[in-house]
Amino acid sequence: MTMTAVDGRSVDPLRPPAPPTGRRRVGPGVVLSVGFAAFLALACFAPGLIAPQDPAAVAPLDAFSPPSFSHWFGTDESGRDVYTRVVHGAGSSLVIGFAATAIGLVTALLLGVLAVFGGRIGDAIVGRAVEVLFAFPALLSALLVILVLGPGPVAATIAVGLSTAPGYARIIRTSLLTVRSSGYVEAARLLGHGPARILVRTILPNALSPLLALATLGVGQAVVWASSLSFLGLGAQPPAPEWGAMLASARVYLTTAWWLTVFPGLMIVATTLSATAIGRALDARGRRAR
Amino acid sequence: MTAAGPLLRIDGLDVSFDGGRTRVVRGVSLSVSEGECVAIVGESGSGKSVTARSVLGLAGTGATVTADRLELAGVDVLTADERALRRLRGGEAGLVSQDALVSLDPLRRIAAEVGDPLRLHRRAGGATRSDRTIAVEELLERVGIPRPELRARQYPHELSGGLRQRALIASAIAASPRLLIADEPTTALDMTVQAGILRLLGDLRDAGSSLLLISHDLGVVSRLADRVIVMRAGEVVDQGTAETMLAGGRHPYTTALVRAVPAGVPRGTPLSAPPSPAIAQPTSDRDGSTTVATSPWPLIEADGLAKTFGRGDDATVAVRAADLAVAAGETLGIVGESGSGKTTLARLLLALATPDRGEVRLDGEPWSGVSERRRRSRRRLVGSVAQDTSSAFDPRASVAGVLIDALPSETVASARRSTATRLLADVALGPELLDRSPSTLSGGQRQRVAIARALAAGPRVLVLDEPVSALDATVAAGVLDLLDDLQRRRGLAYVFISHDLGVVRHMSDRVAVMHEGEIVETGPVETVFRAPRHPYTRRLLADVPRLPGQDGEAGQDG
Amino acid sequence: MRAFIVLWASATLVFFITRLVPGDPAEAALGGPGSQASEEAVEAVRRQFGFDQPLVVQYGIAMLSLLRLDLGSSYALRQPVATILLDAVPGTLVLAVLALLVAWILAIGLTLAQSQGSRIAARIGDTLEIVASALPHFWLATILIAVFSTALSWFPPVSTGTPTGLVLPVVTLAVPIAGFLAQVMRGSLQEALDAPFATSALARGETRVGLRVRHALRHAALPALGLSAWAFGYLIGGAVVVETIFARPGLGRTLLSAITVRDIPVVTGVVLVSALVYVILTLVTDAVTRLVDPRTAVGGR
Amino acid sequence: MRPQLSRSSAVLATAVISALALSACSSDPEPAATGPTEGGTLTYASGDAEPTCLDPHVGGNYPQALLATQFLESLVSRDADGAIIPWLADSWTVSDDGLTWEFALADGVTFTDGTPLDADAVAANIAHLQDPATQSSTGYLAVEKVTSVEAVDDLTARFTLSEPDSALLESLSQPWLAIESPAGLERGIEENCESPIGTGPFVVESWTKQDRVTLVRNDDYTSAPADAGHDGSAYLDGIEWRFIPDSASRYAALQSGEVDVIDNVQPDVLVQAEGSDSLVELDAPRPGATNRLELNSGTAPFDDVNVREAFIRSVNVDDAVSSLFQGTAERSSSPLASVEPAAYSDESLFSFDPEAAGDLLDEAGWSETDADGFRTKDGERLTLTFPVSTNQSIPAEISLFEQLQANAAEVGFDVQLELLDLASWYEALGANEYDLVSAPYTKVGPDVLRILYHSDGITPAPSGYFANHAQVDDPAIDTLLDEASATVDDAERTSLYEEAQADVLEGFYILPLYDQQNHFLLSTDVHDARALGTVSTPSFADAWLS
Repeated sequence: MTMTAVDGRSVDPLRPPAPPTGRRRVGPGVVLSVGFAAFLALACFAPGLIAPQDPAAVAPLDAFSPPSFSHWFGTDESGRDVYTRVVHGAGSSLVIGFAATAIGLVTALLLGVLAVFGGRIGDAIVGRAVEVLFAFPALLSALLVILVLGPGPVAATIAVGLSTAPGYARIIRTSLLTVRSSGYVEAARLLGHGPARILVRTILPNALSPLLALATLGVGQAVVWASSLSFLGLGAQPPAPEWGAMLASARVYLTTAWWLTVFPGLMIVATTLSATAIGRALDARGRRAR
Repeated sequence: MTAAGPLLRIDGLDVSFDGGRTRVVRGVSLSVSEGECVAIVGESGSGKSVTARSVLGLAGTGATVTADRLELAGVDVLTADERALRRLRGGEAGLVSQDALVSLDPLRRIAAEVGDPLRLHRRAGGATRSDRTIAVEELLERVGIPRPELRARQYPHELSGGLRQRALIASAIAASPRLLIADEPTTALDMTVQAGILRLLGDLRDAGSSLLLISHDLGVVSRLADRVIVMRAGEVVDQGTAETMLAGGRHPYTTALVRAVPAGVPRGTPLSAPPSPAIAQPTSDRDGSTTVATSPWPLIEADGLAKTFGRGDDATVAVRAADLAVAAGETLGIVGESGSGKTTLARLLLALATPDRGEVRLDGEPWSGVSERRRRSRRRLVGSVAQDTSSAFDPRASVAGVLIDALPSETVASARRSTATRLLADVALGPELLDRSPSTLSGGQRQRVAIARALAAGPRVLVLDEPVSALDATVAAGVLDLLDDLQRRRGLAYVFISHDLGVVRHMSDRVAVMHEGEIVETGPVETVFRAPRHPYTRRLLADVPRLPGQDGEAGQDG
Repeated sequence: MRAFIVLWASATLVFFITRLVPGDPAEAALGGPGSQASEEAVEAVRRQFGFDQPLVVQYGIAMLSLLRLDLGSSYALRQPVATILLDAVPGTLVLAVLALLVAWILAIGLTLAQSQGSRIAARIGDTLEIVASALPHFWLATILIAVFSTALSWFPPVSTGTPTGLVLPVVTLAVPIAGFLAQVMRGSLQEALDAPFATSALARGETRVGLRVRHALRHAALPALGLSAWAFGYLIGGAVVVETIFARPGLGRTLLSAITVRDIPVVTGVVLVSALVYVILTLVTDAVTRLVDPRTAVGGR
Repeated sequence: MRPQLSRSSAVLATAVISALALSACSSDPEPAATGPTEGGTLTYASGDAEPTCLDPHVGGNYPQALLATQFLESLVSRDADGAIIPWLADSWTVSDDGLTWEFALADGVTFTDGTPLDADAVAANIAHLQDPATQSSTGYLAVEKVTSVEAVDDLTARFTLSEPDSALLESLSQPWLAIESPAGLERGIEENCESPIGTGPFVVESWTKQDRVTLVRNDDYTSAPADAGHDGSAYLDGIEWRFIPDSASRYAALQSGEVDVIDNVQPDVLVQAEGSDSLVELDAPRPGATNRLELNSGTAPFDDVNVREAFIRSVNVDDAVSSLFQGTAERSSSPLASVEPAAYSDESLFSFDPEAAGDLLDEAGWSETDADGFRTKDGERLTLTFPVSTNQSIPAEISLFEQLQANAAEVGFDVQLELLDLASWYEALGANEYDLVSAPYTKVGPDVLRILYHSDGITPAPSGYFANHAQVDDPAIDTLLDEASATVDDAERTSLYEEAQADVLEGFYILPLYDQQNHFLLSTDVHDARALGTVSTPSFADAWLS
């Protein structure tokens, strides 16, 4: 009795699609991405090493200098060094990205577990809850959270996190269902293992491994969402050099000082690209292992 | 186009993937003449499918195909341009693959799939949609699909497996190709359906079509083929007329293939060669004479078991009123077609499902009626081996991990690894596999690990649900021998479920025939097979593809 | 029924979220912050809107008036919320529908272009998709305006009421979604092209183009179709930014300005409308999916 | 119709506040000799928030004033030198005790609904402003001292005051006290908000929310103010008043010719536009208060004058203003805009001197420094909360605050900038959760000082609103302001206000930054647009398109 329900709708927005070709080796893209990720890690934990200047130090008379040898990425409207700010901004940007993703995943996990192990009623409740959450588009729910908490990075992070939760919840539910009905979970039951042990030792580890890849993708998306909130004036607070906020404030000067927009923008895109590449590589490896 | 030469001629075909690193077909030569049926037989990985597909220039992406000669209907396939190839595909040679559920586009109606070749090859009746409708209905009728006007409008998933396969054949023959390539056309179909498809292919051959038949199953091939080619690891190892091949051929591999078919081989006779050393003496008569003492009552018994899924109009009765009992050292075979309720019965016995009515007793004590909490400590008495070995193991665990996890919790930590090694040895696997991931093992190895896991807990009953159905014949033979051996040494009670009558007959002491959730007939295996009482059993037996000299009557007395 | 539950749950959620909003709703109702309403006026409004009632009663009243399709009156605009929404919805709907269409066209084009086999094309397309889906709307809009309005003068940078005025906002919204759709489509297109039925089709003499158009594209479209209701929500969210930049009237701007002045009835209205749109769209995509995929019509066992 | 004056004389004659840029445009291809052309619709793009009600009586904010200037008129106006000039009122007299004012209204003026402008109409308008149901804020405050208005005859309105109000004329000149048709007011707040009826050069035809207000010419227009370029109806057929909130889009729309005039122009764009020969700049300094930081003297740490001075000495406003505003704004050191004749400034109080700032902090007891370099006292960090409204502060201003934040950090102030939306911002103020704040306030005349620095302004209204953000609570200042308000004599009044300003400055209650300034960019096709001398809103009554 095989379950052959091919459900086209079960594909979720955040589910990483299969790589375009059956690449097996670690491609140059992945190597570059890992390199960039290492750079980011350095920027997060020891920004002073690669950008010794003070990101908040203003020099009004040096404002709007284009990229040069002394200012690689130019300076902004207050004469602050854009390179320094971009490096020092990695931390707060990624904290938003990671924290938002973590909030989304944890919420989703709770929903997913309730759906799968809460019986028929639990599944129905979660199913509706996910639909309701889906019915609140990401930016809309973000604005609602801000309505309650007031603007700021914490609200933005929670908002972005919650708005990604339904997508993750669906994937987790599917993943949990697949794992729960798999031969090896059945085998564990037949060996007389208790439900708690099966959940913790067998189901969760296997159901959550695809999420690792997803999470890396989510981080980049969360940074992008948070930047939109900054654009609307509801995100990070100055002088924190958060990328989204930098991008949002630089937009005003686009025609006169392109470098203000381009470099933070490149960081966001590069982060998303490398996160995606690494995420896919992890996912592919996971699948191969399975 | 010449009537003189063969329709298909292959000389020295080589196919490789990954830029030549993986050679899957080496120096294969064969030919098919007009009206001839040639069969390629081989196990998985033998290169038989790739060979067949190369004929149509469809060896797959990344394939490198070279040959001294590869001609279809007088056209050189290797040098033909895309347009010429398209004329060949469907026009000169039609392809029927395994499992029409995925080989027909699930999103298109039967009419579209069957009518496509007419349109593509500008065949008569292909010009307009309405003409095609008529032509398609004729084709469907020709392949024996009742109510073609209804079926044409339906989608593949709405048809039964047999009808689907017929529709796939209809689409392959729509543009009247002279050659039909049938790649495992009956695999995964029930016996009775399989027989019908083979009859249809036979009819087509009789009507003048040439047939290139690809199968892993000598029994299937034996019905149709004029000549049989045996492939192994990309090479042709043996070939000849169907009769010579079925008699064992010239090559030892052919002999092993023939030998591995359990149909009619008496209980206890090893199917694999060389025989497992553990089996000292094959015994043909084992009625009540096991080496381990039988308990006074059956180890596992079921009384009036019934299970229905769904409710109201959607209700499906999976099992109705099943009674059975299996004693230590005994094997009860359960045979039936897909959907007959075999698997549900297995799940009821394993207490993975709760019966609506009736009761299962294990070792004389209630089993189905108690809470899972109370059942848990006794679960180790019942082991299970399932068909699907690919999802049977935690993807994150090694073989050692799988086995250690299955050991009783009181096993001393230091002894666990050695116990795992011993378990592997019990299923004839070496300790070097301990640290491998099950996913990297072959299907046969995986099934042995699954058996080892089932044994780890020290069970007295094993429920075996199609344990060898996914395995190649020679591999399956080894696993069956192993099971036989284990039963003898440990006095295990087996519930052995299979759709394959031959396997069941070989393995079982008693057999129960299931049909639509009901056990229609039960009794000692030879009694049931030789003198079936129920009409369904009779029909089932009639449809078994047999190797000449190995049919039911010939196997008597062993 | 399912749709109704989703709507009811959304309404309930919004009701309680808006009660969590700090500040006195009565003051918000009196022209919001910065106004100098007298104590008596605040009291009067409190009674008028029932803010002095227990929460449960307020909730009951709110739900009953929703049943009568009464969304209340805007604090700031002194108009029925329904009127405001009716003015705002068409603009956003046109924007979102067009953007979704364009996104589909872009995604299909990108997917087909990549499936032609060139590995480099696939890589470039892959990167493009990720970049596209990682572009913040406000950034993309700025670039588009700089290039197509300021430099090339092809399209107006703000809404003009003419079709040309729609081009840039639609493209801005469509590109990131196209990136998402293409990523999903490409995966399933490749799956379809690798499927046994593709081999069957080729073996019948089907052309490579025919294989894509008649077979694979439908399979590729399925998951993207499932994404469309979600994508529409994403578009409505994006509309907040895009409408601000391109000075288009619509739901997004209505919401943003309502939030700025704590105009709770309008916020509630916008959220309910977008939930309604989502629900309708889910029904539509489900119906379309059933059309395209007959298997779902029967309902998987 | 008067002959069109040459551009440079127009600046003098019509007292356009700043047609400086216009005059810079000597290469104007359209010499004034050709005269104005009738017809055409001007498109104006506003970056200010869209009003929620077009009647400036209701609430009363700047976006309403911008629009109302096009279709409503006030009793009096003000010219570029700050002198009050006749408008709907031809002349006025005030009794010696300053408690009775009589306004003689212009004859033959009708509202666009046909209602004649008479004394009853004036009375109805003041009553409307004072009616709590109108929810008037700005206008309500301005007529607080008016106890009654009666019609002496058809065209004479007599205002009776509870106490003398030297600011009455200045107040009445503002768009928030414009005179509307009484028939229009009677339609009720909802309808009147949609289309207020006045006597102005244009009439509200329709209002498409979030998009535009369509204004058409009032063909019967007769009531131009005394400083207008011409009498009679406008040259333009109408105005499309669009709301384009995003500054970059607004500028792009101007460049592409979608719109003819934009407001709220960013400094860098102004600099860029200087080089353009298709764009003209119109600068109009706003009256009333300067842009300034208010230091909350009501709570610690700014309850200590030394800490206030230390903060003011620690920041380098000059460099920040010049880098961010690139010459488009002048540094101010006065509480009042430089266009106010009564403005008093003292640069010496606001020089950048971090060392002195440090000493002051030591003196005030903030002598310890924590690991992050911030000053502490009794283990508590010297933290300043600075809520910023993203709806009211333009990006350059927010950048300015960031620079000040960085400056102050050098001395040891931990300035916490909080970017908030309008509602949250008001909430923060209402909850007294701020140490620094920048709140623009536009009002004609020096009386704005009373609103901003009189201790009466500390007590919040029930909605939490109050204007004295610096929480200046100084009896001496209160007395000066009360006296000035009651003094009719100009010179005496000015000197009282100057004294009050000096007290405010010397008490370090505020840090003046720069003059509030309206920056408009116009396509060169637009001629003779000007800003009114009242609150610098643009008027297109004389404007024409070439």
